[in-house]
Formats: sequence, structure tokens, C-alpha cells
Amino acid sequence: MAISTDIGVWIAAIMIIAGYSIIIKNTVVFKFAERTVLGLVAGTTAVFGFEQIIKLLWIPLTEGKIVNIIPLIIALLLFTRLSKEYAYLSRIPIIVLVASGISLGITRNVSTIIFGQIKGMLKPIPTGSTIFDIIGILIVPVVCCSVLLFFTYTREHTGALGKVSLIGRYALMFALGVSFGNFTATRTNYVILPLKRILFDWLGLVV
Amino acid sequence: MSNILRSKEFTTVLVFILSTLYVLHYFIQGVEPFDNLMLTIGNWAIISSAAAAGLGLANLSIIHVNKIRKKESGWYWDIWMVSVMFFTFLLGSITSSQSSAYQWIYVNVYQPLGTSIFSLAYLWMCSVAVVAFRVKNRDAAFLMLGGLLSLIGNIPMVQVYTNVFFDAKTWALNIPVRGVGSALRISLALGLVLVGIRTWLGIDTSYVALESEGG
Amino acid sequence: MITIVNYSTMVFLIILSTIFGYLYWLNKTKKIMPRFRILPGILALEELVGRAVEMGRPLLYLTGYGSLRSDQGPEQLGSFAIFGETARICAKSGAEIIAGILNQEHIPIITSLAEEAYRRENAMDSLNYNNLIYLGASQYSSNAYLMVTVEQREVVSFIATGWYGADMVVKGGVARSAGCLSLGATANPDQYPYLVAAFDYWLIGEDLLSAGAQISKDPGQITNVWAGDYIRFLLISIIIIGSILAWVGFNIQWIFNL
Amino acid sequence: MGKKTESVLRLLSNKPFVQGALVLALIFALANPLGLPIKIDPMSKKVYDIMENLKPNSKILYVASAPTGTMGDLIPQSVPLIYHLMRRGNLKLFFIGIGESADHIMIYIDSEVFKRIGYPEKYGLVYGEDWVNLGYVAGREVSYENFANDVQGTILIDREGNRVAELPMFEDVHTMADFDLVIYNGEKSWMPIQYWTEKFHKPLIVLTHTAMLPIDVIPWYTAGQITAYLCGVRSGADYEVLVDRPGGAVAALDALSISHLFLISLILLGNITYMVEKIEGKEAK
Repeated sequence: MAISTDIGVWIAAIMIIAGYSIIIKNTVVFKFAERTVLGLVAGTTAVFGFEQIIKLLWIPLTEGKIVNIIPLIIALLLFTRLSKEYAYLSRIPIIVLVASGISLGITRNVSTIIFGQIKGMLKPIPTGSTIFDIIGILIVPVVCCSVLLFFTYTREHTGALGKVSLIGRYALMFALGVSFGNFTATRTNYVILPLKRILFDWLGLVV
Repeated sequence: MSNILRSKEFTTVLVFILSTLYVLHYFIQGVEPFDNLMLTIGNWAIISSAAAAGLGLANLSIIHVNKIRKKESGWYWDIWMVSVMFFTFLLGSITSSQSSAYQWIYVNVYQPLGTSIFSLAYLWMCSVAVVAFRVKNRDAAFLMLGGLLSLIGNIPMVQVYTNVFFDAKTWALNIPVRGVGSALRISLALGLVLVGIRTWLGIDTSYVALESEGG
Repeated sequence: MITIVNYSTMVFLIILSTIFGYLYWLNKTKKIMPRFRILPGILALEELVGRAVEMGRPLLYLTGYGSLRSDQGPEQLGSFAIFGETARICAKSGAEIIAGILNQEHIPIITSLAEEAYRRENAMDSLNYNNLIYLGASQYSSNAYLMVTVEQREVVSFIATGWYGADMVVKGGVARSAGCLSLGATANPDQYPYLVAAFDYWLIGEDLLSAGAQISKDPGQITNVWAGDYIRFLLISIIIIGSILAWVGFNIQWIFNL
Repeated sequence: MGKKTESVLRLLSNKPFVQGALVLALIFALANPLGLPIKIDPMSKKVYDIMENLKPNSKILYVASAPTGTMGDLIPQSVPLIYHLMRRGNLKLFFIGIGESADHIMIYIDSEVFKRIGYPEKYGLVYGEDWVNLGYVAGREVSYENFANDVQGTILIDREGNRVAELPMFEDVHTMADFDLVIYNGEKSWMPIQYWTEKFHKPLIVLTHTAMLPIDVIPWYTAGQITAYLCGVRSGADYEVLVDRPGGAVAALDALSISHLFLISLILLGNITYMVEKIEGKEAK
């Protein structure tokens, strides 16, 4: 077992231990981790944004694309939010952002998700499928419709609607349980990746 | 001029125009100038989002410099945070995010810290599961039934000896869970379309504070 | 050469807009308003703020980090509606609200909504701008901030609305283990299990999207959600009829591909 | 409530105990692998066969979209798969990153993949002719659409600073139609379907993680919009065996088993204690 001599591996191990120190207790070690990760995230996000502006706005502008003055102004208007008097001008970039988001929501959600999911259900029964398969094919639309009814707002869930949406509720709870358990498998690996860096990269454990 | 810009009408009309252009562009193809216009407007949105990162730097700097000036508790940690933030930003923007120095920080500081804190999600999930998976009522019973089925079904060790749980989990995923998953996505997509339409028509303006009404 | 495409989507949107227009007209002329199914999560806002006032400790509100220009954008609008209402209740009752902003695009929105809430309740001088803090657009920086702040500032009420990822369970678990009363609301289906398991009150998917309608009681928004219910019944009938037709050999999938 | 049941319930809701014990269980499993046999999943074999039967000089668009957090369950499959693509030696590989932390993604291709299996040059691939790292496409949905309609116009400059239009392998690559296969490693697989593969009728292989499989992959796979998929560490271990190069994924399988068994026992203990507590409560009444 040969402990690593690479300064980078040591610093990575210290960061991982600082991150996991919160499991035992909220100490000054985790306070260091919290402040560091907040600074890193804000800094790297700004680098990501800076490079996009250079690539999409500045380089074309310096190469003669004068129309890029408009997005430059729109982007600068965001900073009017820092002054109380001209804060209302920061609304314009927000409008540009919201308009692009909601129109995606209006169009793409219909074609890909609503139609895509329904098309996936309207399938003929494949030839040679067993009784068990057929029951399965029947269950999918029944469960889907009962859960859809569970999300109605302008009707109280009583009477027939109440009973069907109760099936929807239990199917929803069962599905949430399966999804909860299934996420466990994925999230175990979130922990395995840093632990492997400590055991194998840093401590040099050999198995 | 400032009264016009402050008014609700200006906001709702501008959102309406831009959204209409986007929606029309979804239905109309083959019009070269229209495609270029929408490519340009799309880039405005990307640039605005990118510039907002600068606003993030400003927000954090102003708040934490205030705390440092007033020597509020833990002010020295704020000095550390602000310096890490600006050091990373200057290093990345001057030497570019592909430079070896920036990558060194990403691989040896950012990624280990990020993945370890992020992986606490698994540990918290287990803490919550140990409490939540208690059969207190019928809802909790269904929740636990599904949870245990997929937990056992995902154990590689069990799959070596028997595939019963794995097949049961796969059936559950392909049939009931898929029915529920499709319903959740259809329902959510419909909700997003509805929010999009009422925001497009200016009925829902929750993304903006209409000071003009506030007086 | 101009070509019109995506007819199926166009027809769907025309049907939806027609129903919405008819219900809006019905409401305007005949004053018919549907009875909205009460969402417990919305009613809990008063309780959450009341607890903060009673115990003299702050309420921590995280507003979600969906990007406005992606399909998570509309989800964030529901989150902003709930935040505006919560800030207004805090301004009225004098509770201290800490707003954690998890996406830089939201900084102007959250700041303006907080200003409007406090101005509407004539409490501008008690608005603390240092409490409207950007926490970095990442799950781990906001998780780390939450774990430190909940203990350091002894937060007693915790609300997390908007788009979240795997960190939803961390936020609920940390708030619960710190003894907070908590409300979680997200429209990311993968996180529903943790919403149900880790939060005291929760709003799932469309509950979050229709929260704005229930809070504002604006006829336009309520009839919009009302129209959604009719479209839902239409989709259910398409699924049932379409499935039966498919089983007996008539494939109607083509109607979606026009 | 009896003394014993109360202390057990308090222990089970004690965060340091539950979380600390889980981490120790994982460390123990990683340090003492059981080396159990691996049964290859048919889907993993299907992906392997697709890769093995790709025509020479096929243009492969490898899209990395693994956020920093979920890398743990998304990298194990990409390492053996990229090794297989490079080992073939006669394919054109286009690497690109998209998504929230797109800029970090292209760094992990170096730090987590090439560091472990060697750079493409080791397999005789020439940069700019056989493989290229295009860096990231920022801007989410708007730019994904632009990329499909005008690959070179959207990317402009690759990660090494070259003008993309001047690279030899881009001579006949202008739109999504010019690619032969898209491999997508990340969450939200509806995105490549919606903006790329459905519109241009391209085969799509998805590398997802266990949690996203039922909601994010199965609906599109059964609808025929995903050709095949690899899911989580388990498929990663399958693929490592298929390409005859055991590595990180095989080691992680045992840790997965032990941690799951430990969690299930805590849940069952919690339920038993809860039942005993209810019975004691009734008796006390």
C-alpha cells in the first residue's frame, strides 16, 4: 500500500474528507468546504458565462456583426438590478429569457412528451403474447388514466372519480417506492467514486 | 419613457411578440430570413443567461463585503469565499477553461468537493428511507412494497443466484411504473403548456414585479 | 419554399385555446367559476410563516434552479408565484425571510418580487437585501449552504419550490433533522418520492404549476387550469379509445405524426 | 413505549450513525471485493454487437452530458465503450459536451476516461482526421437545434482552438444527417431524440444510470426512439467483461450489493421496531 506523492491527489483527498466531515458533525472543517465550493461554483459559472459571451457576442461583434450591439445592451441591462432607481430595466433581459422558455414549453412538450408518451401506449397486442403479457398491456393505460385523474383540480375527488383516482394514488405511491429504490442503486455510485479516489488513488490500496 | 417601460402593458406585449415569433417558427419552415432572425433572438437569450453569471458575482460580492465590513460572525470565511470566487473567475477567463491550471483546480479541488457533497444525497436518502418506509398507512405500505422490490432487485449479488426479484422489478418498471411515469410526464407537459399559454397571453406575470401597480 | 409542419401540435393547441377562450368568456359573462380543489401545501404557507414569527427565528426559502430559457422555465414561474406570496405574508407578519437564489437568472426576479411584497405591506424598511443571496447554480453549493445555515441561524421553517434534482432529499432530510417545518414543491417527476418521504407538506408536479392560480384567484389563471382539466379528460379518452382500437388492429398513431 | 424500542428508533433516526455506518460498509466492500461471477445482460450484448458491426469510417457522435454529481453512475459504462470504439481503429469519433455543467464534462473525458484507457493516439487515431473533441455546446435547447441544422456554424472552434471547418474529418459533416450513430451519455435522453435523432432518423444508443432507466429511457425504447442502452454500473461491468478489460465497474458491483443489504436491514429493523412499539402501545392501553 503506497500512499500517493502527487500533491493534486492529496488536495483532492482533503477536499473529499472535508465534504464528508458533515456526516459526523457540522464543524469548521465543513464550513471551509461550504465556503470553498460556493466560491468555486460562482467562479466557474462566471467563467462558463464569460466564454459564451466572448464566443457568441464579442468575436462576431469585432468581426463586424454590428447587430450584436443589441444583445450587449440587453445583457448589460441585467446589472441595472443593482441600482434601486433603474431596477425596472432589468425586466427586459428577463422577458427575453422567459419568452424563449415558455415557447419551448408550449411547442416541444406537446409533440415530444404528450404525443410521444401516448404513442408509446397505443400499441397492438403482439402476436404470440401470453395471458401475462396481455394483462400487462391492459394495466399500462388503466394506471396511466387513473393517475391522470388524480391531478384534476376543478373537481373534488369523490364518487366514481374518487375511487378511480384512489387507484391512481396507490399506483403512484407504488411507483414512487420503486423509483426510490431504483435511485438507491445510482446514488450508491455517487459515494463510490470519491471513496475510490481516497482508497485507490490516495492511499494506494491494491485489491 | 420610463413610465412606459415600467408599465405592465410593455412587459406583456414584449413577451407576447417574442413568444409568438418562437411559436410561429416551430410551425413555419423554409423561410431563410425568419430562421436567421430566430437564431439571433435565441442567441440573445443565451447571452442574457451568460451575463447573469456576472450578476451572481456582483450579488455575492456586495453581500459578503457588507458582512466583512460589519465584521459579522465568520467574516474571515467570507474573505476566503470571495477570493476563491474571483481567483477562479480571473484564472478561467484569462487562461481559458481549457488551460491546465484551470483543469488542475477542476480535477483536484472542484470535482472532489462537488462529488463528495453531492453524494451526501445517497446518505440522506438512506436516512429518510429508514424513517419513511414504515407501514403507518396504506400509502406507506405501497411505498415500501415498491421500495423493497426495487432495492432487492438491484442487488448484483442476488442476481447471481436468482433473477426472480430482478424480473419482478423489471416487470414493475415496464408496466405499472411506466404507466405512472407516462401519466406524470403527460400531466406535467400539459401543465407546462398551460403555464406557457397564460404567460404568453400576459395573464400570468409572476416572473416580474409590477411596481407600477405597487405605486 | 415555405412549408407548414407539426399540424398535430397545431390542432392540439387550437383545441386547448378554444376551450380556454370559451371558459374565460363563460367566466366573464356568466360569472361561472369552478371550485378549486384545495392544495394543503398552499394553506401551509400561513402556518410556516406563523411558526417563524412565534419562535422569532428566520424562514429559509430556496427558489429552485430551473433555467428560464429551458423547459424548466415554466416550472420556475410557479415557484416565483409561491415565493411572492410567502414574502408578502412575511412582510405583513414581520417574520424574517432568507431567500436562497439557486440560478443567477433569477436574481432580478427574486429581488423585485421581495421588494414588491414588502412595498405592498408598507414594510420596505424591514426588507434585508443581504438575505436575498445567490447560492451558485449547483446542487452541492446550495446543499452545503443549507447544512451550515440551518444550524447557524436556527431556521425553523423551510420552503423549497421550483426545479430540483437529487438534492431534493438532502434539503428535506436536513430541514427535518434540524426540526424545521418544511414545504417542498417540484415538478421533476424523479424527485417525487423524496418530496413525499422527506417533507411535511408537498406540492407535486401540476400542483406547483397551478399554485399561482390558487394564490392569485385571478379568473384568467383559474380558467386556464380549468381548461387543463378538460384537456386531461380528452387525453384520457384518446388513450382509452386508442388503446382499444390498437388492440383490435386499428393503429391511430398517425394522427400524432401529421 | 418500551426502553429498548425507543432506543432502537432513536438510533435509526440518528444521522451520524446511519450515514457513518453506510460509508464504513462501502469502504469495507471496496477494500474486500467478493469477486462474484457476472451474468451478461442481453441489452449490454446488443450494444456490443452494434459497436462491433459498425461499418468502417462510420461517423459516431459521442455526446457527454453527465453532470458532476451523477458521474459516479455514468462514467463506468463510458470507459469500456470508448475503449471499444477506439480499439476498432477505423471509426470517426466526434466528442461533444452539452448540459448544465457542459464545460466540466469535456474535462472528465480527459481526467476520467482517457487517463484510464489512454489517449486515442495510442490506438493509432489522428486528431482532426479520426477523432475530435468539440468542447461544449452551451445554451441548451436553442443551440441543440442550431447544432443539428448547422454543425460547423454552431461549434466554430473545437476544444484545441482549431477552426472546425478546416479539420479534414469535417469535409462531409454539415448537419446531423451526416452522422451514422449518436451515443448519448447523460440524463434527459428525450433531448437528443427531440432535437436530433427523431428528426434526422438516426440510431441512438443511450448510456444512462439505474435511476433514470424506467422514466427516462424505457418509454422511448419501447416507442422505438432509442435503439439500445447501457444502464449504470451493472452494464458497465458487463461491457468491461465483453471487451475483456475488467476495471472500476466490476469492483463497484460488490460495494453495491453490501450497501443495499445494509440499507434493507435498517428498513426492516425500523418496521419491526415500529410494529413492536404499536403492540406495546396497545398493551399499555
